[in-house]
Amino acid sequence: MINFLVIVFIISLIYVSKVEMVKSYFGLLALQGVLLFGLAYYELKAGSVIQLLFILMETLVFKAFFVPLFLRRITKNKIHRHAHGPVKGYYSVLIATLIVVMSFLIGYFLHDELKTNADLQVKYFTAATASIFVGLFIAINNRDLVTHLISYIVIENGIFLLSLALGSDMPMFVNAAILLDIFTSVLVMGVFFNRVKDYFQNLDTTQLSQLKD
Amino acid sequence: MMIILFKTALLLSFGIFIVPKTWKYSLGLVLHIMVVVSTGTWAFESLVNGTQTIALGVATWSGPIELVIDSLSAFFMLIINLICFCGILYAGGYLKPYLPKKRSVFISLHLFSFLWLHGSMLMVTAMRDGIAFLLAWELMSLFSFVLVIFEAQKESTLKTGINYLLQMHLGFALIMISFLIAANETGGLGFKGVAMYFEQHRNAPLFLLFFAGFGIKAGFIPFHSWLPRAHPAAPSHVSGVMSGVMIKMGIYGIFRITSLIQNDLTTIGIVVLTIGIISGMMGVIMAIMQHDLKKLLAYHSIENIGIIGIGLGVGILGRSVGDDYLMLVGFAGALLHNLNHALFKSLLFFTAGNVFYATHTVNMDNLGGLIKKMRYTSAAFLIGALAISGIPPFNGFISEFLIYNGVLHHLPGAGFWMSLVGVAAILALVLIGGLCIYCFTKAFGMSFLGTRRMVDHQEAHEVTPMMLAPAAIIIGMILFIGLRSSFFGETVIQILQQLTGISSPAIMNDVVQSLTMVSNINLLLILLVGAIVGIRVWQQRQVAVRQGPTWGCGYTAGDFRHQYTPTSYAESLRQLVNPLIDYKRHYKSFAEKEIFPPPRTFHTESKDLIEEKTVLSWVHLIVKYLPKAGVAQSGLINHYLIYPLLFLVIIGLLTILNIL
Amino acid sequence: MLSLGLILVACIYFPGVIVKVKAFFSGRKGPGVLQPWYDIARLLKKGSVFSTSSSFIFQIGAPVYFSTVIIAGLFVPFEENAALFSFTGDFVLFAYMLGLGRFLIILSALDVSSGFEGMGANREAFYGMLIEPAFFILLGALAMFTGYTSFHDIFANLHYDNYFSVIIAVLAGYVLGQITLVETSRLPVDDPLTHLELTMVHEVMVLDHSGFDLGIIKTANNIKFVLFSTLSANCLIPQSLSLGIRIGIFLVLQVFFAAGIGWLESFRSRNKMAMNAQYILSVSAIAMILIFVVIIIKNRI
Amino acid sequence: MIYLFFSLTAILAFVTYFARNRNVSHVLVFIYLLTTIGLGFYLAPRVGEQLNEFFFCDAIGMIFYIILVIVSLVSAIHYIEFVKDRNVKPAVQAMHNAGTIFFTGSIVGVLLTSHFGTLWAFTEATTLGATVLIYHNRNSESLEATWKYLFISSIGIALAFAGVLFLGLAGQQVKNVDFTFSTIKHLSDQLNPLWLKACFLLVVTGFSVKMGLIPLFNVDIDAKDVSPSQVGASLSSVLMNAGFVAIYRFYEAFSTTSILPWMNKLLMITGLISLFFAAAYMLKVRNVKRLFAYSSMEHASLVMIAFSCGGLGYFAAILHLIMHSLVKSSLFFQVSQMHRIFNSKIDENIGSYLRINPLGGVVMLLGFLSIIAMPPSGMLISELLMFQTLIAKSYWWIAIIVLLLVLVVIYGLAVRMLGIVFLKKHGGTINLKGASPFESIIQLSLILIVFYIGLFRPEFIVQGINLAIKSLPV
Repeated sequence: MINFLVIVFIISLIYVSKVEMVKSYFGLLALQGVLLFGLAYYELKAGSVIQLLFILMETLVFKAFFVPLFLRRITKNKIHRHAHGPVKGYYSVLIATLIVVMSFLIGYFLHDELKTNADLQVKYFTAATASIFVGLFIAINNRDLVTHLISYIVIENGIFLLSLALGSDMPMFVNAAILLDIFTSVLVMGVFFNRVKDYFQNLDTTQLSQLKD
Repeated sequence: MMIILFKTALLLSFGIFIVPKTWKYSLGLVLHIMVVVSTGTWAFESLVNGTQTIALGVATWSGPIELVIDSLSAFFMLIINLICFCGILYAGGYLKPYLPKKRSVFISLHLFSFLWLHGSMLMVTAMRDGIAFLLAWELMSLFSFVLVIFEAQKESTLKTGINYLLQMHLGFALIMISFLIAANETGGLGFKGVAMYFEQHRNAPLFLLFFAGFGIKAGFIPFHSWLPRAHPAAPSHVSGVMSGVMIKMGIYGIFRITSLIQNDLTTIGIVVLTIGIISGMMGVIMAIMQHDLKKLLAYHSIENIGIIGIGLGVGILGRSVGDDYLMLVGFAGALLHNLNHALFKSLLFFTAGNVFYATHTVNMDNLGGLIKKMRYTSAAFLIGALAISGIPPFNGFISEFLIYNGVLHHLPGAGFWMSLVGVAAILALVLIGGLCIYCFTKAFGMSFLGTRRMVDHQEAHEVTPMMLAPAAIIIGMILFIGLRSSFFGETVIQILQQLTGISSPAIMNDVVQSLTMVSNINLLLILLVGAIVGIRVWQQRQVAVRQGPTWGCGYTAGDFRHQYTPTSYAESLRQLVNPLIDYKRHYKSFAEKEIFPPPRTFHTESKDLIEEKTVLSWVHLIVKYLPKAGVAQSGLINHYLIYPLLFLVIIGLLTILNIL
Repeated sequence: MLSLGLILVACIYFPGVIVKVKAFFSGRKGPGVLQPWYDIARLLKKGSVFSTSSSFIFQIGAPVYFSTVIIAGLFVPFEENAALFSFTGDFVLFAYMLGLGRFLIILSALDVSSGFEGMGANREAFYGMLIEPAFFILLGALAMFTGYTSFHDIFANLHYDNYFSVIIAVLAGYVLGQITLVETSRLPVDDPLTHLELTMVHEVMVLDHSGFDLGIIKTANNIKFVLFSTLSANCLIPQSLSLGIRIGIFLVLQVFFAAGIGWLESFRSRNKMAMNAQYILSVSAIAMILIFVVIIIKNRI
Repeated sequence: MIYLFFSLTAILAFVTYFARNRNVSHVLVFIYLLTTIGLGFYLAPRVGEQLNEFFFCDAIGMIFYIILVIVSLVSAIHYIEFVKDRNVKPAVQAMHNAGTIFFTGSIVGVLLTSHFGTLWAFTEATTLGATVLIYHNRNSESLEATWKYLFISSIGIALAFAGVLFLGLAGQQVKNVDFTFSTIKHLSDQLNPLWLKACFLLVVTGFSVKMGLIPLFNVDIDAKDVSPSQVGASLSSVLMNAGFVAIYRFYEAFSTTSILPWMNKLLMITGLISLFFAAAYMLKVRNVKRLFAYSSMEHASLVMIAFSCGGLGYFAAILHLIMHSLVKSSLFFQVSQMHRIFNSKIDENIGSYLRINPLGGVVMLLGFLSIIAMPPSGMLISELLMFQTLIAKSYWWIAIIVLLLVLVVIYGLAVRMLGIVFLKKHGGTINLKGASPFESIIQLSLILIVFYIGLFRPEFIVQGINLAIKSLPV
C-alpha cells in the first residue's frame, strides 16, 4: 500500500513538472495532500491521537483542501497558462525523471551506507528528495508567481515526507510552528500575490526585476 | 610635567572644532608649540642621558602605551618637530586666502589633522609594541590623507587622495603581516618579537616584507607612484611636511629593522643598494622631465630616498663584510641625509608654495622672471636647490660626502665583488649629483630667471614675512650644518654607535677631522666669494656700467619666446634616456601646400613607465574585470534559486567524494 | 704650498703657449706668450654692460665661479708635497666645488633670457653631468691602487714598482687629459674660437658677460686648465727622481700639454654635437678599464 | 518570565496593529522596547543558566541581546522622524510598528532559545516580521523586494528545516529525541557524521539569507535597499547577528565531533565566495544603500572567514560582528537623513555633504573610517586578529586573497562615500530642513563606542566574548 502511495506521489511529481494549464495544478496539490495523509497515517498509526489529529489537520485539511482552494481563489480565472522558462514541455518531464532517478540513487547510496539505520525509510526519503528538487526545478524553470507558489508547496510536501522518512518527531511546539509557517507563508504570499497582480497586471516575474546591479 | 603638556595638547586639539574660525589657527599653533616643547625636551634628554621610557597612562589592546625614546627616535623626533613647526608657521600665511572661502569645518579638520599628523609621527618613532605602533602608523597615514584632500571638492584631488589612501593601506597591511609573522613564531607582537624572530630564522624574507611595507611610505621605486600624485595635489605646507618628514617614517622603520637583522646581510644589502640606486637615478631622471614644479620636487624626494637607500645598502654590506668604517659612515650618511633632506625639501616646497601663492600656477612653462618680483623667495629657493644638489657650502654635501667617504675608504681593502659594488655606488652618487645640477639649474632658471614665459603675472609680488619666516629658520639650519658639519657627524655616529653597539674612536676621529676640514673650507669659500664680490663692487664704482639689451646675435626683435623652455632644456638628456620614459610630443606638422598655416600648439608629456608597468597595469586589470564578475544580482528570482541548488549539489558532491 | 707655486708659474705661460703653437701651425707669428694675461688685465679694467633682464644672480655668478676654482686649486698637491688642504676624500669636495661654479655660471647664463645662452647652459650642465663619473672612477681606481683616499696620499704613494703600473700611469694621464679637455671645453668637445653660436658650449654662456666678470671667468678657466694638467702630471712624473728634476719635468710637461692642445686644435675638427655625449661617455668607459686593471694588479680576482 | 515576555510581545503586536493613532503606536513600541530592556535586566544576572526547557541565556546570546536593544531603540527613535517627514499613513505605521515588535520578539527568541526546533521556528518568524518591515514603502520596488525576500527565505527556511530533520534522524540513532543544544553537544560525537554534515550544510544554506552570505544573499541586498533606512539598519545588524547565532548554535553543538574541519572548510568557502562577490559589486553599485548592503555582506564574509579559522578567530569574528552592527546601523540611519536632504540615494545626486550638513558629514566620514577598519576604529583590531589567525594557520593564499579583495572593497567605498562627503555635484533640489543634529549625534555616539572599543579594550566585552567562545575548541 505504502509503495503504491509513494509511486503515485512520484508520478504526480513528474506530472507537476510539465503542467501547462494553471488550474490543473490545484488538483495535483490536492492529490499530493491526500497521498501524504495516507502515508502519514500508515506511519503514525501507533502514535498518539493528538499527533494523528495534527497530521490530519496538516495534510487533509490544509494541504489537500485549503491551499488549492485558496490558490484557485486568488488566481480566479485570471491566468490560464503560465509562462515557461527555458526548458519546455516534455523536456521538463525528462529532467523531472532524471531528478527522480538521482534521488533513487541517493537513497540507495545512503541505504547501504547505513545498514545500521532502522529509521531511514528509503522510499520516503527518495520521494522526499525528488519532491524537493523537483520543486526547486519548477521554481527555477518557470517565471510566473503561481508556479513559484506551487513549487514552494511541493517543496514543503517534500519536507513533510522527509520528516516521515527520518521519523524524527519534533515536539508539538515545533510541529505547530511548521503548520503555522506553511499557513502564514502561503497566506502572506497569497496576499502579496494579489498586490503584485494589481501592480504589474500580469504575473510574469521578469516584471519583477527592477532591483539588480 | 612634559607628559601633562603633551596630553593636554592632544586633548585640546578637539577644541579646534569648537573655537570660532578666526581663532582656529592660533589655537593650532599654540598646541603645536606645546607638542614641540614637550617632545623636544624628551628627545634632548634621551640624546644626552640615553634611552628613556615614558608611560602615556592609557592602555590599548596590547596593554599600557609607553613611549620608548632611544637616540634614533630622538633624532627623528627632533626632525619632525622642527619641520612640523615650520610647516604650521607657513600654513598661517598660506591658508589665509582659504579662510573666507571654506566652511569652518574644513579648516578645523585641516588644522586638527595637521596637529595629529605631527603627534602620530612622533608616536610612530616612540612606539615599540606592535599594536600601538600599527595604530600610530595608520593614524599617520589617515591624517596625512585628510591633509592631502584639502581641496577635495575637486575630483582630481579626491582621486589622488584615494589612490594615496589605498597605497598607504597596502603598506600598512604589509607591515602588519610582517609583525604578525614574527609574532606567530615568537609570540611577541612588536619589535621585540621581530628581534627574536631575526635571531632564530632566516632574515631576508621578513626583512624584504618589512622593506616593502615601509618602502611604500618612503617612496622607494617601485613603490613610489603615490608621491608624484599626492604632493602636487596637497597644499604646500602639507607637501613640505609630508615630503620632508612623513616619508622619513618609512626610513625610520627600515632603520629600526636594519638594526635588528642578524644574518642574510649580503643579500639584504645588495637588494637595498640596488633599489636605492634605481630610485635615485630614476627619480632624478623623471624629475628632469617634469613641467610641474611641485611634481619635480616630488620626484626629487624619490631621488633623495634613493641616496638614503644607497647609504643604508653600503652600510649593511659593510656590516656583512665586517668593515666597521663602511658600516658606521654609510649609516651615518644615510641618517644625516634624513635631516638634510627634511630641511631643504621642505624649504623648496614652501618656496614653491610661495610661487603658487603669488602666481596661482606651478607650471614652469608659464613661469619665469620671478626673481625680480620675489627676491627673497627666489634666493631661498636657490639655496634649497644648491643644497639638494649636494653642493658645498650647504648641508646636502655633508651627508653625500660621508657616504662617499665610507665607500672610498673601503675600496682599497675591498674584495672583487665589494669593489664592483663600491664603484657602482660611487658611480650612482656621482651621476645623481650631476643630474641634480642639471635638474635644478632647470627648475630655478626656468621658474625664476629670464623673463616671463607665457602668462603675464604682473600681479605677482613677494609674500608676507610670515611665510618667509620658516624659510629663514630652515636656511639657518642648512648653513649651520654646512659650517659646523663635524658636530652633526659626531652626533649621528654616536647615535649609530648606540644603535649598533659598535663604537670605535678611530673612525669617529677620522670623520670628525675631515668634516672639520670641509666646514672650514666652506667658510673660506664664503669669505672668498665675499671678498671677490667686494672687489668687484669697488671696480664697478671706478668704471662706467650701463644696461643694455641681451646680446641677440644681431637679431634685435627677440622677445621672451626665444628663451629656453623646460622642455628644450631637458631635451638633450631626454634623447639619452628615451627608452626609460614614455615620451610623447603633441604637434601637428605642416602640410604639403600649407601656405597660411594657422597658429599651432606644441606640448610634450612623459609617462612614468615603471609606475605603468608595476602598479597601474594591475590596478586597471582589477578595476576593469572584477565588476564583470558581478553577475549574481540578475534581478530574476529564478536565478536566485539556482545558487542554493548549485551550492548544495557541489558541496554535497565534494563531501561525498571526500575532497572537502 | 709648492704645488700652489708651481700651478701659478704654469698658469703664467700655459694659455700663451697654446696660442703660440696654434699660430705657428697656421703659419703666423702670433702674439707674445703673456698676451692672454694682458687681455685679461685689460678686461679687468674695463666697464661692463648688463642685460636688462639680468638679476643679482648674474652679478654674483662670475665671482662665485672664480672663487670655486681658486679654492679647488688649494686641493691640488704636487706628489708628496702636500697641498694647502688635504684630508680623506678631499677630491670629492674638489669635484663638487667645481660643480658649484658650474651651477652658478649656468644660472647666470639663463639669467639673461637668451636662446643662445640657454643652449650653452644646457650643454654645460649635460656634459658636466656626463664627465664627472670619469673623474670619480679614475680616483676610485687610484685609491684602490694606492690604498689612500686623498689627493696627497694617493699621489704620494703612486709608486710604479712594476711595469703593470705604467699602464695605470698612462691610462690615468690619458683620462685626466680628456677630462681636462671637456671641463675646460676645448676641442674636440667645444671649440672656443668658433664663431657659430649654435655650436658653442662654454663661450656662448658668457656672451653677455663683459669687463670684470669676463676677466675673472677667463682667469678661472686658465687656472682650471692648469689644475687638471697638474693632476695628470702628478700621475706621470716618476717619484724616484729628486725634487728639483721633477719640478723641471713638471714645468716642461706643462709646456708639452699646452703645445699638445695647440696641436690638437690646429689639426683636429670639432665633434658633431650629437657625437659629444658618446665621446664623453667613452672617457668614463676607459676609466672603468682602469678599475679592472687595478683589480688585476692587486690580484683581487 | 520568558513566556510572559513572548505573550506580551504577541499582545502588544496585536494591539499595535489596531492602534491607528500615531503617537499611541509610537508609545506602544517604546513600551515594548522598555520591556525588552527589563528582560535584559532580568537576564543579566542569569548568564549561563537554563531558564526553562526551551530557553536559556548564555554569553553570546546576551551580547547580541544588548546590541539588539540598542539598535532597536535607535531605529525606533529614527522612525518617529521618518513618519513625520514622509507623513506615513497611520495604517501603514501601525502595521510597521506591529511588525517591529514581532520582529524584535522573534529575534529575542532566536538569541535565547536552547532548542534546535524552536531556534528554527523563531528564525522563520523573523522572516515574516522582516517581510512586514520591508514592505513599508508600498511601492513597486518594495513590493518586488518583499516578494523575493519572502519567497527565497521561505525556501531557505524549508531547507534549514530539512537540516533540522537530519539532526533529528542522527539523534534517533542513539535513541535520543531531545533537541536541546546541551544534549546534542553532549553526545554529538556518537552521532553519525554524515547526517551532521547534511544538517550543517542545509542549515548554512538556509540561514545564509539571514546573514547575507552566498548562496542566498541577493534578496537580502534588495531588502536593505528598498526598505526604510532604519529597517535596513536592523536587517544588516540585528538580523545578521541572529543569523550568525543560528549558525553558531549548530557549529558549537557539532564542534566536538570529527566534522569540525569540514565545517570550517565549508564556512571558509562561503566566506571567500561572498567576499569575492561583495568586492565585485562594490565597484559596480551607484546606490548608497546597496553599497552599504554589499559592505555588510563583505563584513559578514570576513566574520565567517575569521570564524572558520578557529582559535583567536572566534574572538575576532564576534568582536567584528559587535562593532559592525553599531557602525553599519549608524551609517544606515545617516542615509535616511541624507535621503531627506537630497531626496535621492544615488551618489550622482549627493555631493559636498560635509559642507551642506557638517555634522552628518562627520558621521559619514567617521563611519567610513570605521567600516574600512582604519584606526581608531576597533574593526582594525578584529581584522588584525583575523589575519593573525590566518597566518597562525599559515593560510597564506587565503590571507593574500582576502587582503586584495578588502583593498578593492575599500577602493569602492572610498570612491562613493568620500565623493558624497566632499565632491561638488549638481544634483537635484536640496532640502536643508532634513538635517537633524539630534539624530546625527546619536549616530555619532554609536560610532564613538566603536572607537572606544578599538582604542581602550573594554574589559567586559573581552570577558563576554571569551565567555561566549570558551565552549568552542581552541
